[in-house]
Parts: sequence; structure tokens; C-alpha cells
Amino acid sequence: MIWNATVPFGAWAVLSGLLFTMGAAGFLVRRDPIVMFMCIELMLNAGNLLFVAAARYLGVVDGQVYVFFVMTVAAAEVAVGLAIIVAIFRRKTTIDVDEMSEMRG
Amino acid sequence: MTWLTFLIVSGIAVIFAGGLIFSRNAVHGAMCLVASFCAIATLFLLLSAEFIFVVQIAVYAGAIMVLFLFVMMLLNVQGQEGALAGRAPGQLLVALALGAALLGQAVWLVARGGEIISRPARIPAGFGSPEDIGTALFTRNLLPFEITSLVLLAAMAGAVVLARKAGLSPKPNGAPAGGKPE
Amino acid sequence: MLFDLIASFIKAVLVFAVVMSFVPFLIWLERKLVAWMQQRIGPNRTGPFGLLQPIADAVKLIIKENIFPSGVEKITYFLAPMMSMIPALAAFAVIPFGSPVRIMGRTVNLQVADVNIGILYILALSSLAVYGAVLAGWSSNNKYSLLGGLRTSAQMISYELPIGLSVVSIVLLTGSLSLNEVVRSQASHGIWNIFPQFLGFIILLISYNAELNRAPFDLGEAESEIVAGYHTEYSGFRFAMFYMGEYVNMVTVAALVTVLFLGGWQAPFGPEIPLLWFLIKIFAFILLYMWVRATFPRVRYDQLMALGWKILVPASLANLAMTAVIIVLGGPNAVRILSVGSIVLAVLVGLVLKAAVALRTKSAPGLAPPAGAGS
Amino acid sequence: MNPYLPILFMLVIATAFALAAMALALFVGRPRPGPERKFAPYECGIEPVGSARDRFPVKFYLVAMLFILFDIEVIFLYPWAVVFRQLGVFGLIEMAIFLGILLVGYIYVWRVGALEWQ
Repeated sequence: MIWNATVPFGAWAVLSGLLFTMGAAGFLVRRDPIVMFMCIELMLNAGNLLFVAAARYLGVVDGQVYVFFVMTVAAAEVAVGLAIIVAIFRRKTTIDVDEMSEMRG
Repeated sequence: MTWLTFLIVSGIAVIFAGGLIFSRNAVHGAMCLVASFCAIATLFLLLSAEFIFVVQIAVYAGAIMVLFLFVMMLLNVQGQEGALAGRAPGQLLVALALGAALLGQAVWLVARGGEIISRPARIPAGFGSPEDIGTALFTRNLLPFEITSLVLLAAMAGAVVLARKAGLSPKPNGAPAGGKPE
Repeated sequence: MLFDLIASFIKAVLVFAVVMSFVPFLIWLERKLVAWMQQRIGPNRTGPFGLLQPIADAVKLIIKENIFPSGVEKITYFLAPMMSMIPALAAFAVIPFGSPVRIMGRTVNLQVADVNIGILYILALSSLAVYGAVLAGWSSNNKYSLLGGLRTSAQMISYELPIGLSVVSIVLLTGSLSLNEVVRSQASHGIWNIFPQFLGFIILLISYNAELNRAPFDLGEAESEIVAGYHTEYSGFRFAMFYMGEYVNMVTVAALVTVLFLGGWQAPFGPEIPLLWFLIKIFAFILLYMWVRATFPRVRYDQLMALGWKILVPASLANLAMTAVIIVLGGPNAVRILSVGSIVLAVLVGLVLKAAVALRTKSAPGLAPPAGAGS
Repeated sequence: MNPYLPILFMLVIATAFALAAMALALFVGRPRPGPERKFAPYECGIEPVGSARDRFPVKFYLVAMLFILFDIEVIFLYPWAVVFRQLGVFGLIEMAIFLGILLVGYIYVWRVGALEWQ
């Protein structure tokens, strides 16, 4: 039965690539910075998935440890990034990225 | 780990990821992303990464996405933005090209990489258990672990400073530190 | 394989049924008990001692008109009550409620799923319960609901930190994240974790009270300020879902605390009867929470947040540091040293707190309680 | 058998119960038509004033932000606690450094008043 066959590593790579692509595409086409941020999280997760799959297929647990670090960085990045969004919104009352393109103080 | 479970769970993950991209409402998008993260967590379980499975749920679904929801509520986002609303058309083009390139890469990986590692390695019984992770984390990866605390410290300080700049802190004018009010 | 599959399915169904049947009884018990403590009568019309009141309530709620108020965000509004209920039930899957028994010549664990990471699994699921409150508040098209939802969720996430930190101390003593292992280690230490981790127990008690949004920490549904909080706009069975979720959560927390601190299913004395001691401990814990609810006045929101961030977080960190240092230095006697140390420390902290309160009431006469009320 | 399968059972049972109950309520308690006011949000019992989607104090954001950073710290503590006995004094020292650095952050956050709720 094909349904009971072992999943090859390539399938995980494709899945991870698909999720990453969706995240990247979402990041490019959406304008709401919060949604764009969530797309970045999706991309990070796609990376994590590949890490874990590689850890499993190579039999080295360190890949899972790296996922840990990625999550830490993601949490730090979200905390600061959302703080920036909140701060900008407080000043400009818009959170459309195309509106906040000027970078001069 | 069989094809059937893999296909079902990854299908759920992909569908909800699509929900994030196409949802008109940011809160719905966040809920889709939570569901997608839970599906990815289940995939971690299939890869015998049980500790990462539960950390994924606790950190991504339980903490990070809550922060997103809070910000949406604070900023009163109601999703007036149309899904896929017109950015510069070039960006959509770039997105499509990027997607095509990545998919091509993935296909190449299947075609070529499949030969490199096709079957899962033999793993010891406790693979991916908290003990296993702990040993790897606190012996071989000690330096990154310690540096992690600096990342967290920097994030903490950065976010608090940004919040103060925006006048969100109760004492925006830099009231004397240390004095315990009241 | 098949046997295991069927057995675990039956166990899941049984656990679900038992927990759900606790809920009406607990609702009745709480109403009766609080009424008794406050010199009221409580439900007494439907059935003997008003025992059928929860059933009547359930029937009433289910045949109520199923109204979507205008302006609600329908999908989220529909999903939110379920999201506060399902994690609480699913968390129960990893709780061990008895030592393994032999059925049909096979050993069956009295636990739905014996997983390696049980403790963290429960904490992760309880952090998912936040969504119920925040989404209900957001979708309701009601400013009080939104404020209530934000308050409730901010409170829940704040108190998750002290909970997590005090559970780490338990893990230090046990060396495993499996709840089965926690019970076994308490048996092998010969002493329940409540003694070596007395401070952790107190911290967890307070934090879970806040995490469950029960009085005196029910700021998210402070009637006098924000109506009923995040579930103001909910009626009929959707409201019942929130209500049941609250009680299921309480049972889950009681079971978790029983396993972590009170030795799980072990008998304190006498023979070990399956389930009996476990249920007694759970009920003792729930009764304690009901007593607390009937006794204390509601705190202010700033007091609540200050308690969580400025007192419980440092206290649980200190407890963790103490536990770790004593385990390293104490060697085989660590558990005994910890037991004595934590009890002495708790008494000292209690005395200091009492002195501080006495000093404060003396220096601020306006705040002094009326003569005769308390010491 | 995968030890996580029963958790799936439990999830399915809980979800099925919740969905069934909601569906039953939807079927039994079909709303009868009434004036528009009947379906207006209850709020606090009187006519709603202003929009329900107002902006909110950003204190809530700060709390959630601090929570995720400390939550990560707590998560790191779990594998450490599990292997603590093998690591011994070495483990104690490395975690003391980690927590010490984060304690600096905690003290900073406290001193700038981010923990005050006003």
C-alpha cells in the first residue's frame, strides 16, 4: 500500500518550500503590516519544519535545538516589530505600509 | 509516519496558511495561522520531535499569536484592506516569480535530494524527548543558549523603549527610575 | 495494538463523561456552599436540596432562542465558546488517576495518554484557553466585552509565568515531564511534593485562582464595572459553553495540582483504593477554591497585575533558585532539607506579611478596618 | 501504538460534543422574529453609546510583550530541569548566567515603570 509507505525527505522539503513560498507571497502582496508580520512567522515555521525533518532523517537531534533558537528569535522579533507598528500607528493613525514609506524623522 | 497521515496533516497546514494569505479580516487570518501552527506542531510529532511539538503550541499558538491578537485589538484593525489589494503590480509579479522559483527548487530537491536522504535514520528510543533536547542544548549548544538571553534582553529593552517613545508608558517623561510609586 | 486502541478510546470516552458529569454537580455544590457561607439558602425548589437545579438550567439554556446579536462577527462569535471549552477537556487526557490495573490479563494505565511531556502539554493547552476570552470579547460588538476579554486574557497570560516557574521546581525534583513519573517520584521520596515545594504550592494556588478567573480575581467579569465581561453578549447554550468550560477547567486544575503536589492517587493512610483518594483530593481542592470565592472581596486590576508581576514572579524565581541549589548541594537529603526549609520560610514570610499589614493599618487610620473586623 | 493517538481521541470527542451541543441549540432554539431592537447588543442594558471598537490602553500590549519574552525563558527552563541532575553544578552555573542576564531585563522593565498599571 502506498499509503503506508515511508514518506521520503523530499516530501518534507516540498511541504516546507510550499509553506515558505506562501509566506513570502503573502508578505509581498498584503498591505496590512500585521498580516505581513504573520506571513514572516509562517516563513519561519516553514524553516523550522525543514530543520526538524532534517534532524529526523539524519538522526541528529541538534536540528530540533535550532528550532528552539528560531522560536526565541521569532518571539524577540515579534515583540520589537509589533512595538514599532504600535508606535507608528500612535503617531500617524494609519497602518498602511504604503503610507508610511517616508523614513525621514 | 505514513503518507496518509502526512498528507492529511500537511494539507490542513497548507489550507490554513492559504487562509492567512487570502483572509480579508486580520483576526480571521490570525486564527487561520494558529490552526496552521497546530498542524505544523502535529507534523513535528510525526517527526518524533515531541518536545518541539509542545513548545510550538505553547510559544507560537499560546504566546506569539496572542500578542498579534492584542495588537489588532489595540489598533482596532477591522480588515478594510481588501485581500490581495493592489500594491504596485510589480510586487505581485515578484511574488509570483518568487513562488515559481521556490517551487522549482523544491521540485529539484525531490528529484535530486531524494537520492541523498530518502529514508529516516535509525534513531534511539528517546529521540526528541526533553532529556535528549536538554542534553544537546546544555552541552553542545551552550553558547547559543547563553546568547539567546541577550537577544531576549535586547528585545525587552527595545520594546519598552519604543513603547515609551510612543507615549504608552505611564511615565513618558522619564520619571525618576527606582522610586516605587505609591 | 487493537486492544490498546479500543482501550484508549473507551478511556477517553469515560474520562469525558465523568468530567462532564462533574460539572452540574459542581455548579450545584458551589451555589449551595456559597449560599451557606453567606447565610443564604441557595437553590432549593427543583428536586431535593435543589439538586435538579443545574439540569433545569441546562434545559432552559438549550431551548433558549439562539440569538446572534446584530453587529457580531459571526464566525468568531460562534467559535469562541468552543475554544474555551475544548482545551480544558483535552488537557485532561494526560492526567493519571490511578496506578495501572489489570484487565483481561493486560495492564491498563489509568490515564488516557501516557506521554513524555504531560506537564508541558497541559500548560500549553491552558495557554490556548486565552483565545476563547479574547475572541469572544472581540467578536461581540460590545465595548465592555472587549475590555473584559482583554482584561481576562492579560490576566491569564500574566499568571502563566508564575505557574510555569513553580512547575519547573517540581520538574527539578522529579527529573521528568511525565505526570506518571511525578507521582512515582513522590512515592519514592516518601513525601508529597507539597512539603518540599510548599512555596511553589502557595504560588500555584494563587496563580491558578487568577488563571481560572475566579473570585477574588474575576476582574474580567466584574459585574459592577464591565457587566459580565467577555460573555456579556452570549446567551443560551453558547453561554452555557463558557460556563461549563469554567468548571471543566477547575476540575482539570484540581487534578493537575493533585498530581503535582498531593501525591496523585496515593493514599495518605489506609489502603489504596483506585480512584477514591484521587477524587477526594480533587474535591478537597475544589472546596478550597469555593471557600476562597465566598470569603475574599474582589481585588483591583492594578493590584492583580502587581501581585502577578511584582510578587509572584520573583517569588517563584526565588523558589526555583532555592530548589536548584539545595538539590545540587543537598545530595540525597535534598528533599528533606527542602521540606523543612520551605515550611520555615513560609512561616517567616507569613509573619512578615502580617507585621507589614498591621503596620500599614496603623499608619493609615482611614484604611483601618472597623473595630472587631479581623485582627 | 503512538502514545499521542489517545489525545487525538480526546480532542475529537470534545470537539464533537461542543459542535453537537451548538447544533442542537441552533435547531431547538431557533430565534423568533422580533423588532430590530431585540437583536441589538445588550451591552449594559441601555442604548449603546459610541463605537464598540474603540482603541484600547496600550498597557495590554506591554503585558503581552513581556509575557512572550519571559515565556520563552520558562520554556528553556524545562529541558534544563529534566537534565539538571546530570549537569550538576555546571548546569546550575549556566542557568544562573542565563537567568542573571534576564533578571537585568526584569529589573530594567520594573524600574522604567512598565510593570505599573495605572
